[in-house]
Amino acid sequence: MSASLAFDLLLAAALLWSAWRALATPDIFRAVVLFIVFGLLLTLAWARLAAPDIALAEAAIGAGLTGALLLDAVGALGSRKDGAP
Amino acid sequence: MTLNEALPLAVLASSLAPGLIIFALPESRIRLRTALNLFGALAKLVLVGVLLAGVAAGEDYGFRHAVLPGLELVFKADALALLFVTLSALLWLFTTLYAIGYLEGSPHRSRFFGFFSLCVTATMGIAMAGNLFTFFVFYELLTLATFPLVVHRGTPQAMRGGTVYLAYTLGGGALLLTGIVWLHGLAGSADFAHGGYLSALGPDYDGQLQLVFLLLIAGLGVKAALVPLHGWLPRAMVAPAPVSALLHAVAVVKAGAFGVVRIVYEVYGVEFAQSLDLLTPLAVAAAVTIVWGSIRALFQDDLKKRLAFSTVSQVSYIVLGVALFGPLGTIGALVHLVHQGVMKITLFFCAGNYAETLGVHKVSEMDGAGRRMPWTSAAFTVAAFGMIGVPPLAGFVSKWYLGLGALEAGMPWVLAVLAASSLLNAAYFLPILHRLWFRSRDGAWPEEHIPARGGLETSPLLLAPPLVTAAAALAFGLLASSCASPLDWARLIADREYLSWSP
Amino acid sequence: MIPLLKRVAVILAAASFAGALVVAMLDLPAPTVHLPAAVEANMAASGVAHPVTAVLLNFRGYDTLLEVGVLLLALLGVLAVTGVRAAPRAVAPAEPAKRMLARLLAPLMMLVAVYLLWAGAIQPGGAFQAGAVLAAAAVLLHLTGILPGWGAPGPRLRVSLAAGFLIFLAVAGALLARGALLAYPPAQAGMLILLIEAGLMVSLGLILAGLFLLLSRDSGDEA
Amino acid sequence: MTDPVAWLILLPLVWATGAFVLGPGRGARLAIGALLVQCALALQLAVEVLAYGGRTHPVGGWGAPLGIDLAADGLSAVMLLLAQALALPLAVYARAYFAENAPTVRYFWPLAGFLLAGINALFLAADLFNLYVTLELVGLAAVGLVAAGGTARQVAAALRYLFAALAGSLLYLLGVALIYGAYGTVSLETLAPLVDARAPAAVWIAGGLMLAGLMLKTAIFPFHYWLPPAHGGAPAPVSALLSALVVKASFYLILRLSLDVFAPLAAAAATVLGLLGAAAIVWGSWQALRTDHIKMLVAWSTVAQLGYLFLVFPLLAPDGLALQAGGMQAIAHGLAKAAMFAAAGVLMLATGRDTLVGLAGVAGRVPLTLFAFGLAGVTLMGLPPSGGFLAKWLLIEAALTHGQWGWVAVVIGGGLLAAAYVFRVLRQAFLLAPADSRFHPVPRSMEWTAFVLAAASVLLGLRGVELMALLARGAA
Repeated sequence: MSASLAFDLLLAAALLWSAWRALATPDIFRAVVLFIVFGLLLTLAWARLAAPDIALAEAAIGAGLTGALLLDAVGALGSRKDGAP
Repeated sequence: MTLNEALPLAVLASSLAPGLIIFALPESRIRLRTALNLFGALAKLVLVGVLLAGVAAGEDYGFRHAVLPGLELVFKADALALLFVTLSALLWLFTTLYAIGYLEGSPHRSRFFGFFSLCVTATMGIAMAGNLFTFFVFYELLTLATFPLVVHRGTPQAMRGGTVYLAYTLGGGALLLTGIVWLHGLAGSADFAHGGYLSALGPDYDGQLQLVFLLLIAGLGVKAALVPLHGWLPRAMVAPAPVSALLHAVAVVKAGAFGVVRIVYEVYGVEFAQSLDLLTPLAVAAAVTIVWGSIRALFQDDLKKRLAFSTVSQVSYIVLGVALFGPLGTIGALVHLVHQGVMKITLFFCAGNYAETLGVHKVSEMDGAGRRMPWTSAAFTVAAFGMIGVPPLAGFVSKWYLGLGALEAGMPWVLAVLAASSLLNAAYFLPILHRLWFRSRDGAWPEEHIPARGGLETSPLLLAPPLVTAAAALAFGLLASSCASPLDWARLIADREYLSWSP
Repeated sequence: MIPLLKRVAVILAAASFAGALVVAMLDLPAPTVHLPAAVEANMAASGVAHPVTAVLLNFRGYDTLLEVGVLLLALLGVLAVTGVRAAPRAVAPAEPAKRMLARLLAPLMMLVAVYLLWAGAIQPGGAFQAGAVLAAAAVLLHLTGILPGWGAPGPRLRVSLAAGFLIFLAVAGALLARGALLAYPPAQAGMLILLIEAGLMVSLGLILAGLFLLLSRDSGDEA
Repeated sequence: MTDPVAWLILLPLVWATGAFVLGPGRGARLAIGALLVQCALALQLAVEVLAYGGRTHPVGGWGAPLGIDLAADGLSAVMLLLAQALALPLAVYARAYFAENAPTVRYFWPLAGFLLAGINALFLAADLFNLYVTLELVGLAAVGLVAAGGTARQVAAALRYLFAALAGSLLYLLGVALIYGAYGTVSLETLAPLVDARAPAAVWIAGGLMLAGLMLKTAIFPFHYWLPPAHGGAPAPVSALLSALVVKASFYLILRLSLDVFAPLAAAAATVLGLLGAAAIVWGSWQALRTDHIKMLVAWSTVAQLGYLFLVFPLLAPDGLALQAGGMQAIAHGLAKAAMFAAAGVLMLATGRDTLVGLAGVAGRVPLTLFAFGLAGVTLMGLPPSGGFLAKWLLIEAALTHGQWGWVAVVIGGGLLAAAYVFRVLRQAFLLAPADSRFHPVPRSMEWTAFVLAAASVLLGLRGVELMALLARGAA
């Protein structure tokens, strides 16, 4: 087994794991963090598939922008909960 | 488009166009609405007159228009169609006059007359349909256009009547549609033709054709009020009197009966239908309906309901005549189509007059009404005697030919049915006449709306139509043998129908 | 919490579906049609040197046109849902060091964006990526309190949001009027594509930034 | 302006963007003007296809499989005609509607423009991936329109709709990816000769995934769960557009794919699709009979009527009857449903209530609208002389020709069920109004557009010959 194949398999496993954890975890904040991790892993995967264009877009939009928005939403949810009597 | 193509369309348009305009009219334009109604009715009569003269001289009037590849709307004004067209056009005029008087001052008259005109258009379409597809189009249109009239009053009772009416007629329509599409698949898009067009299919299809016949008759039987499909008719009597008079006594039930005529004579062909053993069961169904309807009528105290059950019974005379294998039965059936219409509309007009003038709705409230309303009661009496079959009234002529037809067809049991029916007719009409003329009134009328004034027992618009139609019932009987009588016309049709196969 | 049984069932279903997919993929014969060869053969007429850009803006430029429409539509959806809002609240400014960093980084990111756009003609990059970097710069500025969130966009902002798409449409329409939709004449292809991409970069950057700036809670009316 | 095909896509994109630039609530006149042109273009295309057969437009001048082709044949010409013919009166209606209900939907015009562009592009696409893009365009615009009302209920319905639409798109996209993996192309024209019944397993899976995705978007039973809240809850012009057009788009795609490219695989699913259609008719009608809200009733009726479209699949045959039935049903239902939602909008505006009970007495107050509702009902019931009647006639004939009796019973029974729920409304309308009821005046243009649409759905039944001839036109 070559090193690159091992890396690919590891990457695939990590992708599946992060996706599953993001779905299954009950804590929203953790789920969002896992989602961002998933996005970054996906960026790596695109890069490994020799598609740098898509890797770039995934990093910027999939992980960055979406992640920031989700974090913001979690924050808003938290503040609303705190504000409630 | 030639003139001969345009005339049938003009007959349709003469009620459709006024109807559509009337829908758009505001409630307050009473004069214009009345003018449109009368103009339409008179124009239709003129057109029908032209058609009658032409058909008697052997002209062909027809119009075709393809709606889908292989599917055509066909209109054909042949002798049979004109029998029904003439009847409806004449009675439409009288009913319109009556309705104008009847609905004076009540709300939603634009809507009423709009749908009323649509109903007449649908009836004309049914009469002039040249193939089953066209027939079905107008048959369903008639259902839709009558519903708003049945529920016109907007009371919960009217709603219930309307729902029952719809359930029956739409169900019947579904059966009819199945049968028609089935035939379309077997025989293609064929026009109605003397002697039918199905006998060419060959013996392999006999079973299917019998089944289709059952579907078609069941579908038509709902409107023709064949027992046990008649349940809607008495309940639809919640409608205003002109609706009961023209539509439920004449147009709707006749549409069903007329469909049976077309199916037996011009789709299957009477000889082919006989060879498939279809006619005897039809005759039995009709006989059962005749007797059952009369029996039920005996026990109704509500005048309109009694008349409704009487309709159930009387319309089946037409079906019975069709099922009698031979030209005399055919004549009896066709002439009864006209005679029953004239007599029954008279009875309903009179019933409406009693209700509108005196508030009398029940037989038991009619004591002494003959003295208060002699003209109306005279018309009622003529029509009732006609229904019983007393010579020389119109009803006698129909029953005479039906009896002769039964003997010709070798079905003497039909004579017994006719006799029993006449007895029953007498049993439910004579008590009414007795109350009208020979009992005296003690106390006031239930609800006297229109007082007697200046020798007139009720408003002239309500009085004239029944008098005219009663006179017609008398004339059709007395002058039956003259030319241009309904009987003469029925003979002409029977000649043409049977010419195609009889030696 | 999902009951255990349901969870197992879902996992089993997903696993068997994935298994079926893998088996089916391994079973695949070589594709009948070989498009990369066709792309290679027509590169010269495409007006650009990078095959991905050639496919995105030329060979399948129509898909891209519609996709830009989808992005604008997404923004429209957000605008429609967020409804009428009062002027956005000012964001609490971040610490001076962070703001300093942001002020420094933002122009740099714009520069990177322009470079990505320019480079798209010959190597990976292009309007989408450039727009994404621009949007990231805007988000950064917003998070440090320099750029306020958006309320309802005014006329000038609406024009800028739509400009890229409108330029694309105008080019497509002009080309359609003289022949086929988006059929560039080879001589002007490079120039037209660059024009389209430049417009797209600005508008896509704004659209992506807008998705954040409209939805971010700082622009919200909750308080 | 030679080729109507590409202009039919560009034009709505232009006015949609233009309306966005103009700002919230504006762009109605722009849209109506452009829609007039679009109607003319669709008519021109229909006439040309009828005369010369189908045509393709190679976008970018490359031609498939390297580039993308737009293709117009009889089926797409008919659908394009329907889309423009629906959009124009609905635009007139919407203009009056939003003038009455001032700020409810702020970006209606740009969203509607994108929706129409997506629909036109979908009817013209001849490329599996391009179809995905058009599906996204249509789906997102539709979700946006549902959400744009802005109330919590509408946003919730939109979110549910969004998930269904996205899941459908993703399933479809996965299928497209598998097809590309198997054949190396996504052009329908190139694929058609390659796909046969001995296709590799991946192609069968792909077909199944795409079908499932499209069924989700069409909301055929049991995937209908998202439709009633979305269509029933949206503002009336939006409901009309969605029910009349949007669900037809994904149905069109299923039909198109199972007629051309996937014909060798489609037979396997035909009976199942037919059975789902039958279930949809029964279930949708039943729910329509139970609901107390006018617009929910109309929305459930859409669920039921979609069932008829799926009855087409088991009956597809070279005789073309079933295809004609499908085309006729799509058009007739489109017109009738648009009319019905438009009429429901007027009724709700006039009575100020959204329940059936609140309708008592409207027969005397807004008779034209009630008449429109009734006419549309005639089409849905399949009573003559409507287009719906011809569709049912053709369906029954096709079923009888193939000796498949069960479908006949479904069609007939479905018509009776439709009658039952339509007359629930009409009955209520004929009741006497309670003394305390108030009626608001309604703009005439709203009443008339509803009526025109309804009348068109009925009169269609008198003139189907040209449409059927157009439908029978294949690709050149």
